[in-house]
Formats: sequence, structure tokens, C-alpha cells
Amino acid sequence: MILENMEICQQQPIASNVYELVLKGQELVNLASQGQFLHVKVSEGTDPLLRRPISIAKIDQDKGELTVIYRAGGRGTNMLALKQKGEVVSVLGPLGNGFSLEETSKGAIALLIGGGIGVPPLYELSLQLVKRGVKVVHVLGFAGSSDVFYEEKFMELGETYIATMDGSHGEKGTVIEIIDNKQLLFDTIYSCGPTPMLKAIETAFPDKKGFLSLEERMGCGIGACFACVCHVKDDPTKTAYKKICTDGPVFAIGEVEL
Amino acid sequence: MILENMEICQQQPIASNVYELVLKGQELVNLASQGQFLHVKVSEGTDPLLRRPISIAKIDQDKGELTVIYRAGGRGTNMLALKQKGEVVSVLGPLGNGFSLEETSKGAIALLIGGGIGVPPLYELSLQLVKRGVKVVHVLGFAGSSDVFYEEKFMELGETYIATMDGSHGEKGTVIEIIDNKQLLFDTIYSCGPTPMLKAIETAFPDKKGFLSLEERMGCGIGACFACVCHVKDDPTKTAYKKICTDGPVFAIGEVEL
Amino acid sequence: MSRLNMELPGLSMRNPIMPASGCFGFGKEYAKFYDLEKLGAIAIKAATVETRFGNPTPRVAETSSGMLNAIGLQNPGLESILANELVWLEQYEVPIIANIAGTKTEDYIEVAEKISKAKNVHAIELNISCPNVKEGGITFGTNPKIASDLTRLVKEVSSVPVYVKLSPNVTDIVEMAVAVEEAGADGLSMINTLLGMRIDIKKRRPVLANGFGGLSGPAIKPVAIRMIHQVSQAVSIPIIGMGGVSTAEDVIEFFLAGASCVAVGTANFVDPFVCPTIIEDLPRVLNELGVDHISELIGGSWK
Amino acid sequence: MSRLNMELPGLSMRNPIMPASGCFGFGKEYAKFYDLEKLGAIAIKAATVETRFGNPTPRVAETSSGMLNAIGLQNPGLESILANELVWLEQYEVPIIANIAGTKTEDYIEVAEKISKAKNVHAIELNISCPNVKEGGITFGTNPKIASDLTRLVKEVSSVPVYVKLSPNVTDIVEMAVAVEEAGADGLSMINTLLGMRIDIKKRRPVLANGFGGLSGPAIKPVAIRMIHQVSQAVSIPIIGMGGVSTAEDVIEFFLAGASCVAVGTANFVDPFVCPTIIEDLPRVLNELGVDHISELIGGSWK
Ligand SMILES: Cc1cc2nc3c(=O)[nH]c(=O)nc-3n(C[C@H](O)[C@H](O)[C@H](O)COP(=O)(O)OP(=O)(O)OC[C@H]3O[C@@H](n4cnc5c(N)ncnc54)[C@H](O)[C@@H]3O)c2cc1C
Ligand SMILES: Cc1cc2nc3c(=O)[nH]c(=O)nc-3n(C[C@H](O)[C@H](O)[C@H](O)COP(=O)(O)OP(=O)(O)OC[C@H]3O[C@@H](n4cnc5c(N)ncnc54)[C@H](O)[C@@H]3O)c2cc1C
Ligand SMILES: Cc1cc2nc3c(=O)[nH]c(=O)nc-3n(C[C@H](O)[C@H](O)[C@H](O)COP(=O)(O)O)c2cc1C
Ligand SMILES: Cc1cc2nc3c(=O)[nH]c(=O)nc-3n(C[C@H](O)[C@H](O)[C@H](O)COP(=O)(O)O)c2cc1C
Ligand code: FES
Ligand code: FES
Repeated sequence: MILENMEICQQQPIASNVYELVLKGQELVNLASQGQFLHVKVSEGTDPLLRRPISIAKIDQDKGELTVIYRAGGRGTNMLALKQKGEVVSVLGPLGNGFSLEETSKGAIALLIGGGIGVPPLYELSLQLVKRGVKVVHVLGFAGSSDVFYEEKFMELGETYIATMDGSHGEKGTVIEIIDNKQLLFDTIYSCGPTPMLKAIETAFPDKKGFLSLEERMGCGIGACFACVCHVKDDPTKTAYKKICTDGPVFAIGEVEL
Repeated sequence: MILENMEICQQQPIASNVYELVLKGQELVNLASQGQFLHVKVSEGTDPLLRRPISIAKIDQDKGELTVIYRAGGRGTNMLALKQKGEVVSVLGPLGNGFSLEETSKGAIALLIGGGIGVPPLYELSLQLVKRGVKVVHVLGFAGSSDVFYEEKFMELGETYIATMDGSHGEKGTVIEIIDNKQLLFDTIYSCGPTPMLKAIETAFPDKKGFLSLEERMGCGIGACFACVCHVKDDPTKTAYKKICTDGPVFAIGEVEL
Repeated sequence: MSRLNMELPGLSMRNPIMPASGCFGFGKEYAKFYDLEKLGAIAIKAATVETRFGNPTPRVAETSSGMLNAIGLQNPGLESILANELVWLEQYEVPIIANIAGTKTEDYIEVAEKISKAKNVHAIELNISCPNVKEGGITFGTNPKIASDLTRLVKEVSSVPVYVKLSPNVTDIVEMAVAVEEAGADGLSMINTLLGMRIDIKKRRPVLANGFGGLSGPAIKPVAIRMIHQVSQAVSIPIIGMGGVSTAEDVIEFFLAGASCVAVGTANFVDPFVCPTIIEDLPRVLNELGVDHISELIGGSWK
Repeated sequence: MSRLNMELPGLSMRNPIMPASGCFGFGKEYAKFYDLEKLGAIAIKAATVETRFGNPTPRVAETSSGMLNAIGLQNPGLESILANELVWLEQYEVPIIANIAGTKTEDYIEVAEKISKAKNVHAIELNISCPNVKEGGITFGTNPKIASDLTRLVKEVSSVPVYVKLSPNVTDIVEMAVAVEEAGADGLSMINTLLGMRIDIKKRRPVLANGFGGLSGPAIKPVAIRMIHQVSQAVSIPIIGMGGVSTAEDVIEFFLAGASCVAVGTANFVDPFVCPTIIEDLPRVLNELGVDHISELIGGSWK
């Protein structure tokens, strides 16, 4: 966890309002692992004031590069999208725990379920799982065809199903419906996406071992401000908590309240 | 007076913390005249919030370009200095009355007295006076040698004396001292610079016809907010006023209270 | 534009956007940029009985996402405003809200009575963020009793509805709002500026000649939204919302908080076209939100 | 660094910079970035008698040059803070200011009495911006009588000096300050956050689950400077200044307003190194201003 000025080596739109940004730095890259995130300052000044949490999508330690994929929607991400190659951004990271790889053994099948802008962290995860000899199956949900990205990249790593809400690309329906329809077999689940999707996964596969990456509005990103806490499941005191920025963003299924 | 997005065609340092910025636009250039100023937004967002008033130093209607010269000192001008060729800034202008040329007839001698960052508007003024057949004499005061700019450009137009407070360039002393020492002869005065200098000019040459360009912190720059008013000289009611942004920034010597 | 029109006491507006008092002079400067009839209304600069020069300069200072001003109510005085400014404004079909100020009750009454008779003045905005010289300089707008007494007296003489412009520099804004509503206010304007200061570290003195100034701009928007959210649930008179508005989305946020129309102040200095731009942009945002008429949004965050 | 050291009641500080309460947890996270002994002091997160989970999320929202928070005083509770957090902090030679909060007087008293006995707690910061459940939820910090009664009772039980942290959401901050000074406060902390709100225009609901939140960051600096300027002239106890500090120049501005040391809150989230960076930068600014010791600047804007 360090603070580093990273240079933009590439920035390009890869789907409707979605950008792929490659950042080059020094030490930070060497500390990074799948499922961790960066806390990015998109302006020099006080507007916008806070950093933006963005997941690491790809780590290239040889080149010293990190790739992130983000949707430009609000004030901060729109400003980030205007940045050009060569510009420098202040990055705090890598933050959070990331996806653990140990839980899926060689030869087992990992099901990676991504929803929209929750897809990016699954890419580095998939790369790492494949490296370990795990078989990966991807089910990626998007709103419509113009929102889809990285389909081919995921296909290179393993079976890949795309679900769109309007059926304009891949299959029509939710990721859960696809998993059911295709009767996909798997040992572990790894997922990142909107909370309703994560909840649906918990409900659909109560007995599976798996990991969910959560989102919450953050202040510090490092565990100091208590902005990003969530309740722990089955806690009668209701005072136990986990911080998404440091205890997460990845939690075991059933660990915390969604 | 219009609002126009102007493109930066050139930006370069020309003295210590002083930048020459060339802006290209459409209509605005054609409306501009010597001594008027621009109200420049240096950032897209709300930090810094207000526009920055900067005098027009040179007008090139053929090329559609305006040159301004500014000192990067505070938050806004420092941000402006970071802008690159090709970037666009929002400019409100041309604002204010500007220097009237009529008061000096062909063949007469105009003394142009500039102090520090008050020098720039005198350049276009000098160009215009020379064009009218007026003989121009420049006395330009700077803090030290590293602050001097445009010396040669002024020399091309007429006699030019440089005064520095530390004597590191030109003559040591104030502009008034130089005018005295050199026993400069002149018909009219045009001046822009720090208020103490303008006051000294009023005191030193009570009988000369002349014009002073003033500065004040501004809100709107167009006469609506009453941020930039000054008192009118010899006003027993003490309620008469002039707005520097619209009635000025140029006033006849003796017209307003400095 | 039947999606934007708004009927408030005294004010029949083609859209709910007006420039805020003190940020638009008497309209002449902005008339050089666009047709003032595009506006829903115009709140003109505070009028006092006498001509006032106001405070010494510097009168403005910049802050993070905001600005401080201490203009000091400079204005040409009631007679001149009636004879010149308001007559000039008659060429535009747009309701005028006359902001009135004073340092003693009698002054307010005199201005209110006379200015409310002007042909195009459709409402009075009672600026109570002024020091009451008779009460040792305590601001009219920080004491519910003083504010409601003033409201009552102004209501008695005014020929048009009276909107009381609340100061945010109070412990309990709801108490103030309820007090002036009970005293007969037809509407509220909120918020006026927050009291602030900047110090020049080289000169070791406040940047403003007056020392203190009023903080406005985007920085204060969350305070304005909070207060309107609180007050709109406690009163039944409409609220003209203001404080940092600079986009159509901001306008929606103010409506959802509980405002029935919105005034734009500081943003005029940043972009002289901000008011017409917002007005033109509002239908787009209403479409995105699936709203037919903007009035459906009033108080939508708590209803 | 004899140009920066500062002696205040209970606090012997090597420099006048401390992180603000609630913005630094109990130090563990920032200890990963730098040696906490670089700091003049540390104001730890508010302690309450019981473990508190706080408010539902979202708990923060961004605003122009500021942020809103409604953490809801989440903390592990007095016993755990004593047994774990404060003991962990003992490894650092740096005075701790224990921020204490509660919803009834008895709670404050219990926390103050016990926490003030901890070895490294050198002062208490009494956070009175909390709703008093016994008084129908009215904030302790908005009523001079309630605030001074609380101050008096806490002073009675505290083994260390007590700094009262004032809420800016009041009509008359000087009245509050004078009241708590008379009740025995050894110092003041100011300002706490301004009450604000943001509304999500798509959801038509406040962004924060709690509705309201506290506004902090550069946006509120002018309000903080104004209040410290007013209060420092009316009291003779020292002031810990805060509200939007993020640079060494900001620190100077607070000193000139009347603060004797400065706390940095929100800026820690933007730059985890902000406190040591400011501390390292201060000598440069003192040089530029021709000042030997920073204490020469206290109240310099009005002295
Ligand atoms: C651990 C983590 C990883 C993330 N990874 C990605 C990613 O890889 N790609 C991607 O596109 N998005 C990601 N997000 C969401 C991303 O942080 C938000 O989309 C982004 O902060 C919105 O900023 P804005 O400037 O567009 O919006 P604004 O509306 O300007 O944001 C205002 C404030 O709200 C916060 N905010 C708004 N939406 C969210 C959100 N959904 N989650 C958290 N904070 C929010 C912002 O950070 C900011 O503080 C991630 C979020 C978290 C918590
Ligand atoms: C009519 C006019 C013409 C000017 N022409 C020039 C020029 O040609 N070249 C040049 O270098 N400077 C010029 N100035 C001064 C220039 O406007 C200020 O130096 C500049 O605004 C400072 O901004 P900043 O971001 O550096 O400082 P900041 O400290 O960030 O400014 C804060 C606020 O104070 C205002 N301010 C600060 N100093 C001044 C000042 N001296 N005059 C007016 N406002 C100020 C800023 O505009 C801003 O609103 C002119 C000023 C006026 C009024
Ligand atoms: C320069 C300036 C002058 C103002 N003058 C007045 C005034 O005369 N009367 C008044 O009621 N409010 C006055 N205000 C307050 C505004 O009308 C408005 O309430 C406040 O600025 C908040 O809105 P904003 O953030 O959009 O500027 C003034 C504000 C500014 C910035
Ligand atoms: C996330 C957050 C949590 C805070 N928690 C506390 C707290 O527990 N006790 C307290 O007295 N103040 C608390 N504050 C207020 C700060 O200590 C400080 O007074 C305020 O934020 C202004 O300073 P700043 O603008 O530098 O942040 C908190 C502020 C923030 C942003
Ligand atoms: S964002 Fe501050 S604790 Fe998680
Ligand atoms: S700057 Fe607004 S009137 Fe001159």
C-alpha cells in the first residue's frame, strides 16, 4: 500500500462510456494482486475532492503496468476519461485483500461471474487461475451489446458466456439464468458486480464455496474513516463489522451481509 | 463582449514566472482594442471558481490571435501556466473601455509608464499610437533583471528605459526617478502598474493629461456585481462611483480615487 | 415550455429559474448576452432608502468552490431604482422580485411600500441578513422575534406578496422559517450567504476590506439543500431555493429538497449564460428522470 | 524544529499539526505510511461507552471541494479503546487527545473519567455535536447552557485538560465559546462539521442513508476562519483550529485567525501523507513570511 504518481501509457474507450486505462509506475505494480483496487485522484485540485476506487483488471509486472477498466459516469470518472497519454495521476494502492487463489485446486473448475463494471477484476483473477491450472468458466452480464467488453480476452482463457438484459448480445437474461440454462458445472464461485446480482448468487448456490467482491462509497480507502463498513452475517450483537476497503473488497460467500 | 472558447496556440515563459500566451478565436479578436482585458476561466470545474482578469497585450486580427502576458503566482494563474498548446480556455471579453487613442495627436509624444505585470497592455497601445504617428517613449519598471520582458519589442517602437528596483538591469530606481533623471519630455501619459506607482505619477505630473489603468478584485467582470468599484475624485457625497471592469480599467488622471 | 411553468404567490413564471439578488445587478449587463424574457423572473439587487456606496474594496475573495463577498449593499437608492432601473426593466415581460434591505425597520417599511407599487414588481424579497442598528447591530435574520416583527410590518404596507430571505447563519432555520410564516410571509428565499472570512497570509489581514464576507457558490450547496429539506417539511409556503446552483441537475436537487423555484447567483459570474443554459437543459433532465412537469419534483426527497 | 513546538494545556507538542478526530482512526492505518512520532499530537476517533456500529451506508458523499459524512460515531467502545487502541499507541511518543461522545451526560462523564486516566491521553476533546437524547435530541453543542453544564461535569471528573469541540451550526459561536470557557474548558477545538445534505436525483432520496451529514473539507474553511477569528478575540483559552486544512499556507491562515495549533481531517483521505508534508513544508513558509516561531502568528490578523 503506497502512494505513487503513475503515468498514463494508454487510454481508450472499449465500450459505451467504458475506458481501458493503462498506468505505468514503479513499486506499486509489484505489490498488486488480483481483486485489489486502486484509489485514484482524478484532479490536482479540490474538485472533485475524493479519490475514486477502481479495481485492477490486469497486472503486468514485467512492463511495470497496471490496467484498469472503468465506466465514465459521474464527475470524477468523466474527468479521468479526458486525461491523455503522458499525463500523471496520483494512485494510492494496491488496496484491499484481493481474491485468494488457494481455494480452488488445480484441475478444479472456477466459475467467474461478472456484472457490468464488476467484470474487470475478474480478468486478472482468471489469468492467475489459469496459470495455476484451474479451469475457468466465465459468465458475464451486461445491459446491452454496446456495454460488452473483453469478451474475446475472456474467451482466450476459458469458456465464456455473455448475458445481456435486452438480448442484444449473447444470451438474453441474467447471469443466474444462463448458469441454470447451460447447467454449468463448477467447484468454486468468484463474482463481482451489482449487489442484487451478488445476492442472487448467494441465494442460488447456498452450498458452493465462493467469493464476492463488494462496492461501497469510500472516504480514505485504507480503513481509517469507517465509511465503507458492512454487517457480519449472523451477528446477534449487530456491532460486528467488516471494512470493505481493507477486510474486503472480497468476502467469502456468507461472510457479510449484502 | 462575448463568451468564446479560445484555443491556446502558444504558451511560453518570457521572464521569471511570467508567461506569454497566444489565444486563437473567432469573433472576440475582432472586437478587441488596446487596454481592454479578458476574463479567463482557467479550469473546467469549480476550483478555482472565478475567472481571472488579464489584459490584452497584442491583437492580431489577421491571424485571429490575441496575446496576453501574465504572472503565474496564485492558484488560478499557476493552473493556466500548465495548459498546453491545443487546449481550449473559456474567455469572456473583450472587457472594459481600453485606452483611448484620440487624446494624443499625430507627432505628439506619449509617455508609456509600465510597472511589472502592468506592462503588457501598454504594448498593443504603443503599437496603435505608433500607427497613428505618435512618438512613443516607454519607461518600464521591474523588480529585477529576471522579471524584465518585452524590452526589445518596446525598443522597436520607440525609446525605452528599463528601471529595476535592484539595479540589476537598466537603471536602478523607480520609473518616476528615471523620468526625472532623463528629463523626458512628453505630452500625454499612459500608465498601468501597481497603485503606489500610479499615485506617484498623479503626484509627480499634476498638470499632464493622461490615463491610468487600474486593478481590483473582480467577480463578474461585466458590471453586475459591484465588486470592483472605486470612488470618484472630489465627490462630496462619497456615493458616486466608477466600476473598474466597465467604466475602466482605464481612467483619466484625476478622475477616480486611487 | 409547459413542463417548466410555475405559479407562486405574485409570480407567474414561464420557468422556475431566476438570477439571485445581487448577482445580476438590475439586468442591464446580462441583457447584452441574452433576452431577459428567457428568465422565469429576476431578483434585482437590494434596494435601500438612500444611495449606498457600500464597503471599501477588496469586496470579493475566492475560496475553494466558492467566493466571499462584502459588497455592502451598494445601490443607487429607492428613488433612482424606481425612476431608472425598474422603468428600464419594463421593456421585458418578466416578473421582478424586488430585494429590499435596511438597517432599521422604518427603512424597510418605506422601501417595501414604495417599491411594491412599481408596475413590474410582482413580489418583494425581504433581505433580513442585515445588521439592525437599533438592536446593536444584531442581524434581523438571526432572531425569530425581530424577523417576524419585520415581516409583519412589511406585509402590512406591501402591495405584492412578500418572500422572506432567510440567513443560514442560525442554529435553528426551521424556527426562523416558521416564525416568518406565522408573521404572514407568502414565501421564503433560502439561503443567503454563510458568514466567512479569508486571511491574506502575507498582509496578515483579512482579504476583504470589511473583514467578514458572505460565502456563496457550489461550496455551500449541501448546506442549502439541508436547510430547504428541513424547512419545506415544516412550512406550507413555497421556497425559492438558492446556494451554489450552476446546472440543471442542481435545480432538480433543489426541487427534490423542497424548493418550488430556484435562483442562480455566483454562477452568473462564471458563465454569463448560465441561466438560459440551465433553462434549455432542464427538459433533457426531466426526460431522463421520466418527469412530465418539474413541479412533480417539489419535496420529492421526503414525500 | 524549535520553530514549530507548541505548549498547550496538557499538550507538549513538537509541532502544531495533528490529525482531526474521526479522520485518522486510532492511527494504525497511517502508521503504515509514516512514523506517527512526526505528528504534534493525535486526536483519536470519538469514544463512547458502548461499542457502536454507527449509521447504515452510504455514509459519505462528495460535494464541491468538500464531503459529507454520517459515520454515526462507530467505535469499539471505551473498554476496547483502553485495552487495545490506546495501548497500541503507547509505542509512539506522541500526546493523544481523546475525543469523547455520548447521547447522555452520564455517558460523557463515564468516558471522560476513565479515558483521561490512560497513560498517553494528555487531553480530552469533548465532542458536543451529538444529539442529547434526554433533551429530545437537541444537540449538546447548540445550547450554551447544556454545553456549559456538560463541560463543567466533564471537567470535574477528567484527569487531563478538556478541549471543547464547538459545533459551527449555531447563530452565535462566541456565546457558545464564552459559555464553555466559563464552565472551565481548558481549550477549544473548532470547527466541527457543518450540517449538510445531498440528494440523489435518480433515487429521489438523500445520498447518505442517514439523510443529513457533516460537511468538511476545503469548502468550509472560510467559515472556520471566520469563527476562529471571532472566538479567539473573545476567549483567553487556546484554540485547536480545523476545517479544510490541507497545506502549510492553510495552517498559517488558521494561526493568523487565532488558532494555536491545527487539526487536519478530510485531507488525510486525499493524501495519506498530508500531515508530515505540511509539517515539513512549514519552515519554508515561515521563512517566506520572515517569522522565527510559528507561535508569533497566533491571532496575527487582529492583533
Ligand atoms: C472496491 C471498488 C472497486 C471498484 N472498481 C471499479 C472498476 O473497476 N470499474 C468501475 O467502473 N467502477 C468501479 N468501482 C465503482 C467506482 O468507484 C465508481 O463508479 C466511481 O467512484 C464513481 O465516480 P464518479 O466520479 O463517476 O461519480 P460521482 O457521482 O462523481 O461520485 C461521487 C462520489 O461517490 C462515489 N461513488 C459513486 N458511485 C460509486 C460506486 N458505485 N462505488 C463506490 N463509490 C461510488 C465516488 O467515489 C465519489 O466519492 C469500484 C468501486 C469500489 C468500491
Ligand atoms: C483589469 C485587470 C487586468 C489585469 N491584467 C493582468 C495582466 O495582463 N497580467 C497579469 O499578470 N495580471 C493581470 N492582472 C492581475 C491578475 O488578474 C491577477 O494577478 C490574477 O487574477 C491573480 O490570480 P491567481 O490565480 O494568480 O491568484 P489567486 O490568489 O488564486 O487569486 C484569488 C482571487 O483574487 C483575485 N486576484 C488576486 N490578485 C489580483 C490582482 N492583482 N488583481 C485582480 N484580482 C486579483 C483573482 O482574480 C482571484 O479571484 C489584471 C487585473 C485586472 C483587474
Ligand atoms: C456579489 C453578491 C452580492 C449579493 N447581494 C445580495 C443582495 O443584495 N441581497 C440579497 O438578498 N442577497 C445577495 N446575495 C446573495 C445571493 O442572492 C444568494 O443568496 C447567495 O449568493 C447564494 O446563491 P449562490 O451560491 O448561487 O450565489 C449576493 C451574493 C453575491 C455573491
Ligand atoms: C469521516 C469523518 C469522521 C469524523 N468523526 C469525528 C468524530 O468522531 N469526532 C469529532 O469530534 N469530529 C469528527 N469529525 C470532524 C473532524 O474532526 C473535523 O472537525 C472536521 O472534519 C473539519 O475538518 P476537515 O475539514 O479538515 O475535515 C469527522 C470528520 C469526518 C470527515
Ligand atoms: S473507506 Fe475509509 S474505512 Fe473504508
Ligand atoms: S467585477 Fe462585477 S461589477 Fe466589476
